[in-house]
Amino acid sequence: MTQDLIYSVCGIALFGIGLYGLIIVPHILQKILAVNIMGVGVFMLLVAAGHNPGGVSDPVPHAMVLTGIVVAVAGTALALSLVCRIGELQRDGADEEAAP
Amino acid sequence: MNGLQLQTLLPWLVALPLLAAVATVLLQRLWLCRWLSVALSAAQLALALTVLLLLPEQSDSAARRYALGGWGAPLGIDLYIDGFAALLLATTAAVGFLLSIYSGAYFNEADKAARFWPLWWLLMVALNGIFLAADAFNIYVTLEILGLSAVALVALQGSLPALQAALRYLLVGLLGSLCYLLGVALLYRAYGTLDLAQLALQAQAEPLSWAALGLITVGLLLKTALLPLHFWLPPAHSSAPAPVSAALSGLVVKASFYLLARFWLETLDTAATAGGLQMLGALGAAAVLLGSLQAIRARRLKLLVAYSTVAQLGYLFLLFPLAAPLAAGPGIAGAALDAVAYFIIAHACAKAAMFLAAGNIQRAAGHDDIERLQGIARRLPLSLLAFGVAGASLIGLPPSGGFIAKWLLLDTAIDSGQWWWAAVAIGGGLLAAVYVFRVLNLAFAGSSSTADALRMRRLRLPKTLSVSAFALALMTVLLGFNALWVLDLLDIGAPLSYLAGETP
Amino acid sequence: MFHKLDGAKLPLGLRLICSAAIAALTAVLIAIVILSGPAAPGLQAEVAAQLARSGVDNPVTAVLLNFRSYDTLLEVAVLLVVAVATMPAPGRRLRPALAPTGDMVLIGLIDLVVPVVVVVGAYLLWVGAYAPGGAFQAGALLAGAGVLVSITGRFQFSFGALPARAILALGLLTFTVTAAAVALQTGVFFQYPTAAAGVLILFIEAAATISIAATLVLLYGSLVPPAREQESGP
Amino acid sequence: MDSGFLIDLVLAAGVLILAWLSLVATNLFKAIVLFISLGLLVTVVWVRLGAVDVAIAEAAIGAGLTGALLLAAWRRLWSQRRPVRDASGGDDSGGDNVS
Repeated sequence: MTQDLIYSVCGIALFGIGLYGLIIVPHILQKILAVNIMGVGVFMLLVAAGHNPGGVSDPVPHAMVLTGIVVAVAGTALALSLVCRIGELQRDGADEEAAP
Repeated sequence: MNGLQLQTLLPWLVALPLLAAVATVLLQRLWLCRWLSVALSAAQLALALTVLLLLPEQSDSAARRYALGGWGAPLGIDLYIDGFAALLLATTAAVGFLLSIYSGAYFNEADKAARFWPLWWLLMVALNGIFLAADAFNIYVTLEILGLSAVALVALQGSLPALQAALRYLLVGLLGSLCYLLGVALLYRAYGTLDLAQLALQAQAEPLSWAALGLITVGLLLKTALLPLHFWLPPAHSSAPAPVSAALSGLVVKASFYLLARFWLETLDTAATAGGLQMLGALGAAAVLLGSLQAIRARRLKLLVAYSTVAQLGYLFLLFPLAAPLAAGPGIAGAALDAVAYFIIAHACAKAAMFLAAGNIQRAAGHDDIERLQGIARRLPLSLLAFGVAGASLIGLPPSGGFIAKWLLLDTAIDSGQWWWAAVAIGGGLLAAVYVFRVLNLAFAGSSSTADALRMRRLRLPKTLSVSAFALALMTVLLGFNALWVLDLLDIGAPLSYLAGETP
Repeated sequence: MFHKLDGAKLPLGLRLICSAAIAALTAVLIAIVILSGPAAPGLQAEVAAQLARSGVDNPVTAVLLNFRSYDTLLEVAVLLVVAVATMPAPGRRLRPALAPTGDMVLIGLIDLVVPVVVVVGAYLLWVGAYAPGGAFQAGALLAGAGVLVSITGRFQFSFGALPARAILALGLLTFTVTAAAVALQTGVFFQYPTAAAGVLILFIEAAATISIAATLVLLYGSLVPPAREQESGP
Repeated sequence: MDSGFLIDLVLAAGVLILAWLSLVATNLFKAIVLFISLGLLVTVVWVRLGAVDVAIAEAAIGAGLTGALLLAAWRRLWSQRRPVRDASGGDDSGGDNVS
């Protein structure tokens, strides 16, 4: 097994673990973690494909992964902001129900 | 002077909405944002129509390609246009123009309007970017802009159901993008390029490209909401603000369908199997029937319209078995694409009109509970007329774009010897008639209850809202009268270049 | 079930089926990748051949800001989408992360750290042309400095206001206008004149860095709990 | 060469274990901390694969900023000591039960 094969396999396994988390794990925050883990898996496959032991690595996958990391954090931030707004609306609703 | 070059216009289709987005972030005055957006939407429409009219002169595929940065594939990113893409660009610009006019009158809260315009323009960036894309990773980035801006637009509604629908939409969208990106990573690993045309030349029928096509398909099906993966669409599309619902149902889901058609029939057609094509068709047929049944059972008007989208999207997937290069000759494949392209355009106008009409009803009545809409036609004649005309197009009654589309589809299905798809189209039309007439019956018959009437008298609907909904419905009728013109454009522009027998 | 943030647990049978399907999918993909042999040669040869014309020496920066700059432009647009979605309504301010802290040691420490972070960020931006680094890494570092400043509570960011929105949109505006403006000279969007490419890339990156940092601070600020809740909590 | 191979194997295994643990953790805070550790370990992977640019971005954005965002959201919604009044089991109790 060469280095890039190890990490290719690791990347796909990460994708699978993340998929499991997204579908099976009930908590929303962990679902968001799961999406991020899936992303890391894809990135790892990309970088491993561009890895060139002993020579110059392919910079195009590196650039793609840099783009992907920024897109992932943007998606995570939007998801978390929605989660916070939902959680607070629900809490307010629960408070109003409990008050009278 | 060598006239107007088609190529040089292509980047402006992305740059114009990008600059509009920046301008609407910077402008403080909302009326300025509103009128600037309407003006720029008109400019975008003019641009898209110019591209559409110039296209027939460019039969050479190199003349329809624009190398950004001058590098050219595979190092750089290209933009590429053909007849299919140009028609979708024009549809987006036309529907977007009317929706801009509507939105200007619809959003009357300062905060919502201030967020709406930049997000709206970024949505346009993504749509135009996808239709022009010729690079697999570039498609990923545009899909993310599309997904995130669509989610943010749904969340504008601010209510708890809307936020929950938006969150689910977001997670599904991210899952779809990541499946797509994994497929692209496999393709890059196998072929060392991201350019769609080069991938089409190099792709072999081998396990790696099958896996890539499978992942890309699952990712895009999630975003297109084909039947077993449609669960997120009805809540998201029915709880968004009306113009957003119209854009999501009319335009956004079509973008991922467009990519599916590209990957299956062009880029990875060597990896596409007959079984896969038939299965996509079968799922589409199931979506037509089950989506329509759900629409018939819906209690809320906007939910009905959203389920109708699930059903109508099903028709599009009949493209795959009908255009299957193995089963049909190029003539039938071209006819199938004609039919589906017509379907997309007709549905974009009709569904946008329907959602705007439903939004008008919701705003005027204060609710969209179908049972309580008795006699609402007396209050909102123009909106209900728009709903009815759009509904006729969904059913496939003449004279409407939907009629032509369905007729073309029936014709192709019978020509290709696959009559069962024709049965699906007819059955779907009958079911559509049930849910459309269920609403119209209630709305035109009976008198509204006094409480509702009182509430409605206080809430006057701006004229712009009903007029723009009606204008969209009128477009579906115009599409019914001008079918030949539209089809000629589609044919001349060499839709999906493989059909014209050229190497992309 | 519908109004709970943590969705319901799937029934056991469905969970088992899904787990098995995911495991099978993963195994198949792993097998395909292992059996398909080594990866195809990528684009490093093309990049190396054109690197001299890109205006920078770092191949990754060359790809990001010249060869595939269209992707990077759209990536900056993604950040603007999220910024617009999460910015507070005009007139409302983001509260500082912690209520104005009286901890003098912490403030002193932050006073020391922030200038260093800013300098390192600027260095990362500049060095991106030659070595690993660039706008996104620099933006993230500057955002860290911004968060630290907001923790002290001495500055408040008012992201609804015009100057803040201008900063958020600066990167996208500069990038788009530059991409279009070079077309006047060279005839093609994003085709920088070779002699000016290095300067133009640094110019775009500087603007993007500022917007990226501001967006990230905004994202963080929109998530921290409003200070009011902590004060009035039981 | 041989030691490099071993390092890669251990790194890959560590990444997978951290990912798994962060998803099955019943304590949300622990899950987030495990996720941030995962980000840091992945940074090392990028260095091993010669992607230093990606490593810097991963450390700053993937681990650092994403972690900060997650912790901020956690602090806002799930770390409240305020008792949950929702009798039906509530939205706040789900992941925070340290079992």
